[in-house]
Amino acid sequence: MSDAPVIPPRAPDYNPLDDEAFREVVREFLAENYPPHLRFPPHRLHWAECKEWYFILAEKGWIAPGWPRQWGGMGLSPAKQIILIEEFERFGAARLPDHGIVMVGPLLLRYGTDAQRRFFLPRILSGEHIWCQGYSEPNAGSDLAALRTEAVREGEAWVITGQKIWTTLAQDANWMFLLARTDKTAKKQEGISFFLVPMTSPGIRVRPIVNLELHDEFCEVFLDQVRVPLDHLVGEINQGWSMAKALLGFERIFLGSPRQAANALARLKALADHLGLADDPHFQRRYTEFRLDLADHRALYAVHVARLREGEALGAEVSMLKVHQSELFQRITAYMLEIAAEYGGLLEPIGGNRALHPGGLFIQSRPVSIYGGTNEIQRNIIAKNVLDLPG
Amino acid sequence: MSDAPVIPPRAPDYNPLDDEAFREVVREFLAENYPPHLRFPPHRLHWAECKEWYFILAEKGWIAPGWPRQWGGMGLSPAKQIILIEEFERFGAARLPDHGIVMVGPLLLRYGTDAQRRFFLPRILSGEHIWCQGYSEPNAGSDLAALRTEAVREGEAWVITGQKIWTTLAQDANWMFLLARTDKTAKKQEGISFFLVPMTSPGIRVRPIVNLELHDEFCEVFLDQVRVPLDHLVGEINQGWSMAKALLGFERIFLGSPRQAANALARLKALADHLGLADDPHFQRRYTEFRLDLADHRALYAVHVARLREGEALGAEVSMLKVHQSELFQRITAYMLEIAAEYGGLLEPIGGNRALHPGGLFIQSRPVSIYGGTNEIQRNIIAKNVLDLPG
Amino acid sequence: MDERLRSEDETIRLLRESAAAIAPRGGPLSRIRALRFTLPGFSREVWQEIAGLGWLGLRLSEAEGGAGLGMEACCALAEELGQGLVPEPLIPALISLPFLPPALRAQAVAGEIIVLPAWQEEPGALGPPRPITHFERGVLSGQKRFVPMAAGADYFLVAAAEGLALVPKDAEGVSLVTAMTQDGGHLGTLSFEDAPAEPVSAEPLSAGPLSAGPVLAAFAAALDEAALATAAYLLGLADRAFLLTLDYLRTREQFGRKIGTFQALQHRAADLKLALELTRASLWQAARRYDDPATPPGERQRLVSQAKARASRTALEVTAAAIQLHGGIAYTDEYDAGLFLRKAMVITPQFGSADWHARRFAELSPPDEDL
Amino acid sequence: MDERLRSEDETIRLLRESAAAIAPRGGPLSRIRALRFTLPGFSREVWQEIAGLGWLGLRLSEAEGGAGLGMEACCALAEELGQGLVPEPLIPALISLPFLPPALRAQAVAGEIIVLPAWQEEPGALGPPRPITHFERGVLSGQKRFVPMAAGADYFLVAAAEGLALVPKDAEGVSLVTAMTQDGGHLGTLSFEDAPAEPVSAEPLSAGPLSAGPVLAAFAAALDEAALATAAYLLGLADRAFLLTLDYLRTREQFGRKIGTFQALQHRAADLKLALELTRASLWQAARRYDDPATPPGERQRLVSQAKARASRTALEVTAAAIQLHGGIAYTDEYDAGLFLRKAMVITPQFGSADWHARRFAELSPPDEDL
Repeated sequence: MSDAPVIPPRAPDYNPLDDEAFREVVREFLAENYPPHLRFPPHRLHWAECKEWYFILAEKGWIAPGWPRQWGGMGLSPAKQIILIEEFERFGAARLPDHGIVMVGPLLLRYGTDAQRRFFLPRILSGEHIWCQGYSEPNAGSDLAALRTEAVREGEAWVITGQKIWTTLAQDANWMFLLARTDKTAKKQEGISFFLVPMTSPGIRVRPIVNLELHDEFCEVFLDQVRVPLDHLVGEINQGWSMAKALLGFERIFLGSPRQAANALARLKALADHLGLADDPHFQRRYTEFRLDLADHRALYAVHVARLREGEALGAEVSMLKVHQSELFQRITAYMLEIAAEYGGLLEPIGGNRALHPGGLFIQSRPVSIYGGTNEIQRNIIAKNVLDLPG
Repeated sequence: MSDAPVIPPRAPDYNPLDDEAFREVVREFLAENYPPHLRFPPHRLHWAECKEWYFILAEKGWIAPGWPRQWGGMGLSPAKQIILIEEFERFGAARLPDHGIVMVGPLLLRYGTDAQRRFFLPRILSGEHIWCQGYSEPNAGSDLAALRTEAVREGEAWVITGQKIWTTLAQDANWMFLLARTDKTAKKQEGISFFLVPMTSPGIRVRPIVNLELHDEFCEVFLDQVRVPLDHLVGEINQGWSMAKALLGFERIFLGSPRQAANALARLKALADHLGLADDPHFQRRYTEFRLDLADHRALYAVHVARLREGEALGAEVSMLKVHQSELFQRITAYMLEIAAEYGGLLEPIGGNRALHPGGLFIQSRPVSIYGGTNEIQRNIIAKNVLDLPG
Repeated sequence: MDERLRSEDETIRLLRESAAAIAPRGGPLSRIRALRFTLPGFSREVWQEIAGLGWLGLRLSEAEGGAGLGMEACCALAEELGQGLVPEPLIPALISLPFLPPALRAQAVAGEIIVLPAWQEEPGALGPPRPITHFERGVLSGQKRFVPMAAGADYFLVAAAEGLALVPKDAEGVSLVTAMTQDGGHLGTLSFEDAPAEPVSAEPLSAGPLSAGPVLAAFAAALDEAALATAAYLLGLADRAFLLTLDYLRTREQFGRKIGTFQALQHRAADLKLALELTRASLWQAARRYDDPATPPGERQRLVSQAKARASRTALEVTAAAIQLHGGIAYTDEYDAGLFLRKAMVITPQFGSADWHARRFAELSPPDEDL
Repeated sequence: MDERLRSEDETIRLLRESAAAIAPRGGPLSRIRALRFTLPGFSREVWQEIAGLGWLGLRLSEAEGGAGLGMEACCALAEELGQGLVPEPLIPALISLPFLPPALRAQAVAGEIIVLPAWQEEPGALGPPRPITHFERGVLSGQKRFVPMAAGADYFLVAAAEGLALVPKDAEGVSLVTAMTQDGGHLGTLSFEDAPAEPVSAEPLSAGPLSAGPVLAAFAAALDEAALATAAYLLGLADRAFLLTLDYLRTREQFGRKIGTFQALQHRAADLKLALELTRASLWQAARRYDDPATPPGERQRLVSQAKARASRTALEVTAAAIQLHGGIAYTDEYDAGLFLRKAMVITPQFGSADWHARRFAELSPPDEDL
């Protein structure tokens, strides 16, 4: 691939800036451009709610921080990307429907044809194509080897039938990338291929699932004889699993970011202030223990971020960050519920103050030990891949 | 077996007494007869240290509470036996080398020949024979199916070769009952038989093991071509495993007795008093939590004791009592260590006061989650036999 | 629960059986779902059935038109209601009944009117001993909070500093604001501005601690009974959430095996079972000894606090673990596991939080542990 | 530990390598066993070796005859000593050195004499700020407690209310009582009855808090450095207890399988690994920032407390779990796992218990968590 831009970058190259200067650029940009009513949203936002922010980023050329500049991205180094994400999180910027940016872009850049890249990448950048991800299935939650969705070749088309679940915001997407079995005789992770499927295809049905936060963030997607042309397969046939694994990028570290726990701890303090408990010796003790846990988590997180900055790849140790952060988050919210008493059962924040919502935060903290691989699976990974215990 | 006494009982039949009256009889007897210097011994006592107490009980006819009266026992109902044991524990009476009483007696009464009973039982009652138990082996800790000690028939003798471990006070015993493999082709628990072996036999070597309490409570016993006559096999050949299992009596409930945890909690309070912490709000909180745990443990223990009194058999639920009591005991001693600071590292009690010995108690509490089947194994049992989860 | 049933008497067995009319063991939860996030959040028809089954008179003496049953019976019933997540406010309603004038009581026992107690001012506390709501010269002023299912009441029995007063919901000077709860029910905040109310007994109600005087002492005991019944309700709901989880562990497959074969999940399940059995033992010990007339009042309170502290913790622990052990599916609102967690979040703090009861348990316990 | 080594500089790498002379990685513990329950419980020959390796001058400036290394180096060394359970009292000895008169210091750095600090009066506290031991008119009176390996010292550096004083062990009026510790070492209680002693510097030592005045401030900092080095020692010992356990899990068979295949044990091991990695991150963060001259003193103390609180807890957690994961064998004194647990029991509270450091961490932290 030559360096001549196929899609000209809209943003300057920030890599030469020093880290603090870049941080400042990001902060200023957010302060000046981020829609104030979207800060710290209590739920994942629908496309209709957040598209204005998507278009602002697209216009600025900041929508694809990790893509190469010749494909319209910012071409940021991992170190700079981490700074960008940290500042977005700290500011409370909403997470966008970013599967096109984070998954499809890198997939096509690495494994796609030039035609696929030229067709899809500009449409992701512009927000014309909004993507959702079809990996999980009802009987293959953490166990992708049990994937049952099938793609059968019929002449010049692949015909896909199956069912996907936990598809984030599928109701807002117009494209889906999915894994489907193309060789039923192959074992386990082999015989799986990668497809790009328009959500408007006949045979696709989307059913939103209301979650425990009473929000329709996830969907089931039913595929009944959905036909896609041959060029909607990405990369080699039967290589879908290895491609999917290779796409697990450094972003995984954010599953272990201290942000959720830090946020919860600040809210615990606010709750204790509200309840008049802040000087209670027992509260102080528990609060101190949580602070120590968070401070040490930050130190461990910093070790891994420093390695990433030095260009090292993330290993299985990242599972430790995820386990600790999710369980710390849950321990904090469980303690909030304990001190909140009747307030903990309320559906809405106390007195309408969004920072005082122990019950809501408790519920929000439940799935963090499930998604992205349950903590049981993370511990299996640590035992086998970090500790080298027998399988 | 007729009811005519083979060995006349020395003690009256206490079963007609009501429970409280019997409790009073036991208390009085202990107060008047128990050697004061043996109360609440810090370690399991050697035969030389505790035999005077054995002989007092033997003289009184109280040495075998569970044996039938016609064989010189007290013939106590399980309900009365529980009272007896509770009062002995409360008083701080030392545990005797009681394997002859608790294991060999019931074994022979149930599976032995009349000749075996007539030979061995009087000698157990008198303290002439002191027994130790040969179940565990170095590679069959919690997994008796992996038993390797072998008994081979050679003419009129069984020849036994192998190694036993965790044999309590083998150095004090003159007889050992053991399990040995008599059919190597049989699977797992089959092909194991029960033998009675004089410790004076040629080929037996005993090696005491110093434990973490720096006490030689356990031994390894090496058996090299040890010959015993054919009539030293008990019951049917190859039925040793089922006999051993059948001998697991109601005494198992005492693994879940609240006594250790209650004792530790009283010592925690004494330690806090000594350290001037008793009014510290954080101490009070932790102390209250332990008291709640102990109070609920007592309630659960009482449910099981009540079932035993009503003549029900103990099921796998008894594992729950063991898990909870042992971990509560350990949590209490860990907290003692936390508040004791430097005192927790001392080898001897603080100021020579045996009630103030956080480090010693911490060490003592370590093996309670290991012996009698590790807590991991207890949880397996609960999962499979109580909860009926798949294997 | 079978072991438990064996030792219960026939009356309690029949009572448990009768509960199946409203909350059949393991039955569908569609009625519960349909009532969520509505007002008043429960059904007056079901309330009539409850009355018809005689449950409202459960604790009243036969002279008062009741069945004169003890706390063992009351807890058995509450446990059944808990496993069915029944939203009808039976536990609070039982508090009020002994304090009503006979005519009103008859109506209430017949299910024609609903009288709920409004006693609480602080979160988590089974008090306060000195309410700041006042009842003077026949009018109420002040505020009562956290009244469960308040929108469904016809009258409130209000615990004021000067004693108990009865006030119709629609009386002048009474206003009710409701806040939805995570389980789909609600809590009410009642404000009184010179609201005309009736004293509930001829006994002169002097200012002072809530537990002074026989009427107020009886009211304090009624709160304790509600706390104990709430512990039973929590045990029932936690038990069922656990059974749901066990079923899932026995049937769900991942990685080519039933997930119930994974040792880490087995051990987690074993720990939850232990928590449930401790709760059960604690609860029935409290109920039995509560019913024993020889048990002194302080000891009753201590046992109630012991059981309620345990049940509150177990209910949250078990229902939260149920979500984790299920994985993703339990994070959908359409799967039932979430109903149990959300109910536990709401019921757990009611009639004294775990912390409050732990503190009272400590205060009522002898200073040293018996060695 | 490999990842860690990569980012360490050459000096530290060499220092770690030199530690193998005394405490080879994973080497036999027979020397350690032989010294247990003896007095003074360590070897003067090894002390000479330690001196020969230059470790006693590690933290002294080059002007003072030292190597001028920072806390990163000191912690790396302490970690190596911890994995080898080395009983020689290097960490306390390092505290004293900067305060000795030049001639005595030279002897001490050469390993000819051993000077241990006697600063403690209360268990668990890295204080007290106002000792009740007094140094007036050239004589010491009072008592100092918990002096590790005191029987092996030639001199004590005593922290009195009026300042620091130096006293020979065999001086008139000095008496030492030792108590054996679980690891086979001992703690000393020093009593002073008008014992003649030397002031340690020309700086006038006014009565007042220990941290007043430059000498006493330096002494307080030295205690903090000892606390941090102790955290490193604890990390080293916990790490090795964990490696011992992993080896056992990988090789021991039960029920026809390697026990390391049991998921419950795997998950327990994963949790211990996490605790160790949190400790490591916390420790090295503190050491690096301690060495950064831009770090304010309060922040240094906060980081030391954070690391020491974590290391103390992790060391006990990991060594106790090592016993459980091994099962019966680890309950024998002849198996090494117990050595690590017993050492952790003794070292964990030294230079401030986990509780004490957690409290100081809280006091030195900004009031609110940053959102």
